[in-house]
Amino acid sequence: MSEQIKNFLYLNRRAPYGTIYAWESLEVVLIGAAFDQKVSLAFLDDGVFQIVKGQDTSGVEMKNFSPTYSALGDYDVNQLYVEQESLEERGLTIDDLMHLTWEDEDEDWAEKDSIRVVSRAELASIIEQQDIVFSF
Amino acid sequence: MSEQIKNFLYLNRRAPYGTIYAWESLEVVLIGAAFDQKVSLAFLDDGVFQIVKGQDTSGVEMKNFSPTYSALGDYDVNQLYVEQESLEERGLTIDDLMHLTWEDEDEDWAEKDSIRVVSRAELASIIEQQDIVFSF
Amino acid sequence: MSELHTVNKSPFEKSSFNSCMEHVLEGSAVLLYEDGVYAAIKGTAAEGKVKSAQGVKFYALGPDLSARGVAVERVTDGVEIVDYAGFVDLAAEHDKVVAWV
Amino acid sequence: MSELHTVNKSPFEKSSFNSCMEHVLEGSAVLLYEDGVYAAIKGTAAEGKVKSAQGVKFYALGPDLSARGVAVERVTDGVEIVDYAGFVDLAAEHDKVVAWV
Amino acid sequence: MKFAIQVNEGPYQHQAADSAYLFTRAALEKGHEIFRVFFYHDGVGNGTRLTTPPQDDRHIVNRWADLAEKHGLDLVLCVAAAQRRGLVDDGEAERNGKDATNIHPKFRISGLGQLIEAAVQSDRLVVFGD
Amino acid sequence: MKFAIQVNEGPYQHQAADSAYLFTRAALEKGHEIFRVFFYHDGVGNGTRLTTPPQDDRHIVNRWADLAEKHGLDLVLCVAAAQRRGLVDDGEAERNGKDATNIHPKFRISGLGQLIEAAVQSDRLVVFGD
Repeated sequence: MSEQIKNFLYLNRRAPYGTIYAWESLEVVLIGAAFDQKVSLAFLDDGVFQIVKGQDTSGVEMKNFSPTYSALGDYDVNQLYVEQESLEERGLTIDDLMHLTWEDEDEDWAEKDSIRVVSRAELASIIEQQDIVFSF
Repeated sequence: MSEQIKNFLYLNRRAPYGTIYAWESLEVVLIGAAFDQKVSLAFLDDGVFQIVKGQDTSGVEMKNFSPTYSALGDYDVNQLYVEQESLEERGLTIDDLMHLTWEDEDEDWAEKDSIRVVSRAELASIIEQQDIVFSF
Repeated sequence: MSELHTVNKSPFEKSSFNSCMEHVLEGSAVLLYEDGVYAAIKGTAAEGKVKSAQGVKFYALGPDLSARGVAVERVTDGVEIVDYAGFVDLAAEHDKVVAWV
Repeated sequence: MSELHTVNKSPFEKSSFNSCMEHVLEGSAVLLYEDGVYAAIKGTAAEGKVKSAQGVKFYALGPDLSARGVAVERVTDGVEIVDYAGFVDLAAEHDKVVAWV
Repeated sequence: MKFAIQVNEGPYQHQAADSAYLFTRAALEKGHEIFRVFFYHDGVGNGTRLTTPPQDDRHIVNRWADLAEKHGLDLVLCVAAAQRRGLVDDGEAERNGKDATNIHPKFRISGLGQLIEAAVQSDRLVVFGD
Repeated sequence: MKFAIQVNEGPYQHQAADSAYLFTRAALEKGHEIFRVFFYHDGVGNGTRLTTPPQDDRHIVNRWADLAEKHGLDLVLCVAAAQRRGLVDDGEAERNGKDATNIHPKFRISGLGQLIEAAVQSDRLVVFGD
């Protein structure tokens, strides 16, 4: 089993800043990108708040780690699933999220969207297809 | 203000064992009993699970601290408010709770119930009457 | 006595906001901070609870709203935005603080 | 692939049980442990969700039920009680474990 | 006005430690008195001198210590919580046969009575937790 | 079967540390292999040798250490999490200029890659958290 490429899913269900989980999940994703596994990220429940644009942490004197999400494309992490129902319950739309992209080497470095909004039912299927699910 | 007797309320809203808060709240109550303040405890939300009878922690290898609630009466801690709605939502009645009592010195050590089941509205008023509310 | 209730958890993740709302009395105030500020967003189930609370003043901590990218125009009408100094003032002005941690 | 979902938080306190139930597929299993065992009590809102989940097997960790004074007869019908060895077996028998922490 | 502050969570994991600090600092800036900051449960982790956060992150322990230095704050770790989590001063090390200490010199370890006393002696108790 | 275990919370505050231990022990008793136990976030608190819990309570750190002694378990604390929370071994003490260490000798400090590797190399990852 150790030689095969596995499907890794990072299940992000928490808001940023209130707890450190969101940030540390991102740290694992970045480290994990070096391991040549097939990686995707799911944002559901309060996890959708992690990638809301316009975060400014100067007033709480914490580090704003949200710009790091923009770097994920450079690490070939470009499968970000965001749950539609979770957005709606929180009064959000995709326009409230950061515009995260990656450049497709196979198509002359065309810029493509990393985020795909999926339904709850689709996300359930995506979870099912994984080999490993990280929860924080 | 330092000389007056204050009304202390311990707001217990968490289940036991999953986290240490319930146990440590009890520790503060016991220590606080030496301070001659007017003390009461409120059990609401998952806090009502703290005083459910028949707790047996041998399988989880944790200390069963529930017998300590029975000692509260000896420390003159005998105002335990349990929220009716919280019990109902959890499928519980007062019969599922430990029978906690105290002996009234003024009435020839008559045994009296420490627990009083109150409505949510009553509990809101009880909270309002306090000087200090401890939350864990 | 007048009470300042504080809520620091997301209403979508934990029940503490709802529990607070069920115990808050007229004449009291509720301060939303940390992940609790998500209860101050328009267009959510929490908005309804905030709007229907009779005679209760609502505050949200500005630095926590900003950290989470919640713009002022998304904050439910009637919720006043304060900073930490304002949080201190609220704690001082009310007779006690009740934390719904 | 077959999944073992684990829930360790009270359904009354946190949204993780509900979120798990909204993502569990037929043929999967759900293990309730720690404060998650409160989702296995009869006569609660959680009971309805457990009973209406089609083709999903439910388990509850016995040592956690006992610690919390939840007698076997209060456990929702169809929920199987396991010990830690049973938890290990479930993790081994399913293709992966999804923790709704 | 006199405030007592209770901190239930450790540094970095939960924002509680940050909020407690920023509230305390703001109260001092407004001229209020902080009778005591009591660190309970995982909150005792705020008082170790062994932390090394990333350079671009805040140093939560030193921040408390600097505030204590400036305003003479009384920073108290609950002894029972400290014992369970391995926060040790000289006295604890000797009593429990430990070969090292890790408490920051601006903090002290004491009993739960210090929390009750703070609540009795202060005008307001403000609790920060998870 | 090969298991990787991830522990996100410290000892005593949350049951996660207990559940992870009891799961790990049960897996070993059933003849499974534990590839690694990775302590992340506050979970690093499981690895301090300075704890002194009450005599009638379980000793969570020693319990892990005894299991490691018996089964050769690999108990790893995440280095970044350890630095933020003041968990220090000899190397960290030297690198960061600390005058004491507090890690238990049955634990070691290493990077996040150890978690990824454990997930890749094991048949199952089981996460215990808050």
